[in-house]
Amino acid sequence: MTDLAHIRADFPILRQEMNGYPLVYLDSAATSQKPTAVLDAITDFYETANANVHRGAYALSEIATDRYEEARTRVAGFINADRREVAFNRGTTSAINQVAYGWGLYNLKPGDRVLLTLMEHHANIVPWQLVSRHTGAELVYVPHTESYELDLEAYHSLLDERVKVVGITAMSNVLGTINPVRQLADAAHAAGALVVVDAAQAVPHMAVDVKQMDADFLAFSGHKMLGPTGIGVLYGKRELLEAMEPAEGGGEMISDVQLDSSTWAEVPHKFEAGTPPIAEAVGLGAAISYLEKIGMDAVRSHEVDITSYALERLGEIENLTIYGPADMTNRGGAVSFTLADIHPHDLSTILDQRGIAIRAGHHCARPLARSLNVPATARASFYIYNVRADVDALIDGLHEAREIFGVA
Amino acid sequence: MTDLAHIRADFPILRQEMNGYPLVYLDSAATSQKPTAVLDAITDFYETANANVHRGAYALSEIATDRYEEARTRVAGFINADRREVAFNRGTTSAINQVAYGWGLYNLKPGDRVLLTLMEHHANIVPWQLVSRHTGAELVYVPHTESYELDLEAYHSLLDERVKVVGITAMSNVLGTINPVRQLADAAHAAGALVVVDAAQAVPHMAVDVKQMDADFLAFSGHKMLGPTGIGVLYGKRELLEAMEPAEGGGEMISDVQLDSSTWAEVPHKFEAGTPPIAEAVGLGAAISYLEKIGMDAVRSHEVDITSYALERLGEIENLTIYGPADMTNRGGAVSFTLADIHPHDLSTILDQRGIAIRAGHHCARPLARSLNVPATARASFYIYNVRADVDALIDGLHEAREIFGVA
Amino acid sequence: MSLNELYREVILDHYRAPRHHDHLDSPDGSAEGKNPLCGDEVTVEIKVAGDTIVDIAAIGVGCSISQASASMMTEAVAGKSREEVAELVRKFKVMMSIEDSAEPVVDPDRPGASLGDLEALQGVRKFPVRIKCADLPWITLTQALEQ
Amino acid sequence: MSLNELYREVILDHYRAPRHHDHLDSPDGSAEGKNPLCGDEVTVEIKVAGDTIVDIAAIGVGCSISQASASMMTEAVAGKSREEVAELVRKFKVMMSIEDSAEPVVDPDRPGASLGDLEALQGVRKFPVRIKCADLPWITLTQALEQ
Ligand SMILES: Cc1ncc(COP(=O)(O)O)c(C=O)c1O
Ligand SMILES: Cc1ncc(COP(=O)(O)O)c(C=O)c1O
Repeated sequence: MTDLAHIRADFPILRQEMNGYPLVYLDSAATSQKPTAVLDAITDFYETANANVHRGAYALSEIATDRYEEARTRVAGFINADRREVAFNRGTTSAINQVAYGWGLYNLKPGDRVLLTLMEHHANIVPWQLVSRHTGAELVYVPHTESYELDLEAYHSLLDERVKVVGITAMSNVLGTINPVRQLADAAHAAGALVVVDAAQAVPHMAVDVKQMDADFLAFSGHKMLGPTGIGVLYGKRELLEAMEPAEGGGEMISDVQLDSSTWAEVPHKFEAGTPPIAEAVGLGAAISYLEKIGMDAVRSHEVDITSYALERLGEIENLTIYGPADMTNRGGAVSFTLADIHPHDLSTILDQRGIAIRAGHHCARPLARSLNVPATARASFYIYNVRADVDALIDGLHEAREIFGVA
Repeated sequence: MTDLAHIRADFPILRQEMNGYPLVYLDSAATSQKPTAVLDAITDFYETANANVHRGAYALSEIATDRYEEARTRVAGFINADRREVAFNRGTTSAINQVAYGWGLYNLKPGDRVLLTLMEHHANIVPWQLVSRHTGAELVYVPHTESYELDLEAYHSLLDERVKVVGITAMSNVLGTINPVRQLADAAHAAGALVVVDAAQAVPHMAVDVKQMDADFLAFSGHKMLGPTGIGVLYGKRELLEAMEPAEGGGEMISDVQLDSSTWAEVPHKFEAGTPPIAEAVGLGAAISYLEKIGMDAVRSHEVDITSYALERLGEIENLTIYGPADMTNRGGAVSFTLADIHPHDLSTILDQRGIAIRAGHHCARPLARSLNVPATARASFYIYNVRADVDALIDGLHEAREIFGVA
Repeated sequence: MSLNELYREVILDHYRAPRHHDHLDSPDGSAEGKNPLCGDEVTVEIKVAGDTIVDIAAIGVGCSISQASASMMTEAVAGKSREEVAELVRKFKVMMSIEDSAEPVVDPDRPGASLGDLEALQGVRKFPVRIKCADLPWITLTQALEQ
Repeated sequence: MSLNELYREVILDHYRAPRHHDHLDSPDGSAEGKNPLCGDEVTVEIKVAGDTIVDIAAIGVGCSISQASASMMTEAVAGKSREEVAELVRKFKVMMSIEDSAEPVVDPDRPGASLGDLEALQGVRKFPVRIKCADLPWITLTQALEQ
């Protein structure tokens, strides 16, 4: 399914050389590259429409507000939400902190539990740790199976009445595992818990429908889905957002400010304190248009194709261990591996000399790294602009690493 | 001092027509326009250097990290701080919330007081209200005098041992008043309180030296100083940042994450949870270079010139009331006013028809609006790209408003 | 978009001398509306007898459009039945292009032709930022009626 | 920038068979260093008699560069005086271009010429992302010495 190959031309950075080789960018799980359409939308906003939003009674401000709100509508449509259920913020991390401080800080108490999976990114762990310090709630983790899937049995047995929040990554940024969010959410709801979905890896790579998932809250980042840095989304069910307190306070999120207390603006504005990331929202809107033009099903099948090919080729290398499901039905395009006793950091340096960018480390998921019992893994991750030739380059580079390290 | 007139060519949006007139943008206190140099820096970053920062062991990630950290160094130099004292975030609002949640939530207790000025923007009020709900601390306000300056006598008498934090705007976004931060900080420190300076209006418009101010924390936004939206700065004295807890948790701000608690990365990274606004930091760096090339003294004297001229011309209009100091020695380029019984919102509409963008409302400072006893004011605010002809256009528009409303 | 279309004489008159501008004694319904972004505020109070709005007051602060709209609304509403008021609200929203209507607009330049004095507000339609000013008292009235 | 300059035989040898890799009994000083971004970790333990580092251990996990640097460091440091170690640390940092030096560099291609085996690490200099890997054990040693 290399029929996406032509879109590489839309990504200026891919024309670049790195260490004398054409750039082979295999780190889209960390951040994606940006098509010209997104960069143009941002520049165009600043050159023709820039003003602060929701504030001015003049035409330019109205134009800016319209563009900003159009982006919200676009985001809402993309995940099948109502536009009032979509609040902009800085990124996934920021969005989850907002839930932790806005909902957790007000509702958790000693004895309560926050149930997380062991494959969570730090973004869905540390905010709950911080809020636990203030509330006395306790964190509990669901392990994964030997085939790198969530241990459903353990999940169900941990899901008792003490659990008030369940935090789930929709797609692991290390293992690639796609979790059965709907099934997990049904059980959580039956147990009386809210479900916070970290969709930082899911939304960029597959069709996500918040209603189908029945997520209570869901967070993702613009920069991982062809959009700019500095923008993220918190989705929340309308009635939950309405009941929830804002985490951050400031301008634009208020209805009235008295000396010792304030009342809040309507959702979603209540969750957008201060000047929002306006041009970034516009850029994210353009990224979504771009993805919608391709179609999320085409995005997913392109990634299934290239990831299958990567799994196959990596599987041919001796002493190479892959951490993640072998089957494409429940995994995305992030492939973590180790090669013999070569440290991932060394692999990364060797590949980098061939212009190939992969990640090495714990990928902001140390609890998972400990459970896998590897201090670090190498990770190649794919997106719409990657082609099979990128996988071939990776494989060649790994063979060179074997030679350098004298690995059989 | 119209020798900045040539720089108008650097701002593409100023070539635009609005309602058939050349755009006269007099709302820079809400957000500034952006020069081409800033837009180019952002696009160039995405086209040649885009990767996540502090994460990759490959060359592209190192290039991205260097550009991001260069921006930090530039910001630090601009306000005379050490680079480890500069944390990036979403904006002034976000930065002050970080102090409220990171310092206030851990250190304030019932009986403690937060002393604010009545001219604070909601950004330096609402976060303290939110944190007071959790800590039981109390908010107290320093009024202003009839000449729109801070009431120093009241300040000193309110500054007792109960006060743990003093929040001061360095320059009011409504009155234009420049507060004597150093003097206020000395008194606050003598009383054992920390000083949080809202420099959202000061840093864009005058030379700010955190050491000279002796600010403990200081916050400002990129978008008001020629930079992009989605980026702001929290400055904090090194030892305070080191002792302070992070407000947000997530990736990149940790040293280690265990299941139930974590340890933090070194300052300033501890305060930068998740993927930071990377391209936005680069854009802010370019904005600072641009401002430094002009020189902050030249920026200030240009604004003194144009604001004096505006005050003079506005003063000629009958029944026009200016809210703010008459003298340029302690005021910036934000000029709030009302004209007879014409509502500011109506003034704004009438001016807008002539392509003139001003703000009407409470300017995110309702406690101040109440103390001024006006539900709304009109505000014209100036920046480096404004010229005297912009003031003339404003005056002509106000005369039309008088005619339409039949004001003598 | 001429400012004269917006600031008609009758609007300025209502702005400066708002009708039904005193609080009612023991109203049957009341609601407060505000537009936090521009600061417009209006309180609507109603007295109902049977199905009829026998008295109404609108007290507020804000721009000429919101205050004139409130004042003109009180005149149009006083003495009308709930049903007539509902129809008035609907027509007003159609005039402001807040709601679509299936009815053919007889004269597109005068969509408020059937609204009497209120027609003076139809110039607001061409100033989209100001539509919410004109609409504020009507939203608030609807809330007061729902009580 | 050839990978052969980075991954010299001696580096891979130290990586695979690290010297002084067992914990000391009751060390006089110890420190833990880690590089949170790539996960390298090293613990340095020292035994001091008078002014001399009589024994040293470096135990850790991480990439070949950090672990080889740690291992080679233990060999270079064992038996040296505090002053000699300080000079070694300084020379190492100069070789890595972490610190500037006023001394003329005799051979710019071999800034580590005076460092014996450690010279093998000078290839790291050309891989800026990896310098902090090589430096980690040395920072940790300095901390252990300060106790
Ligand atoms: C004095 C002052 N403080 C704080 C802010 C808030 O800044 P931001 O909206 O960028 O967070 C503003 C601008 O709106 C301001 O003028
Ligand atoms: C699964 C997952 N969650 C959360 C994040 C954090 O996203 P951000 O850094 O944009 O806040 C990431 C990416 O780093 C991720 O992969």
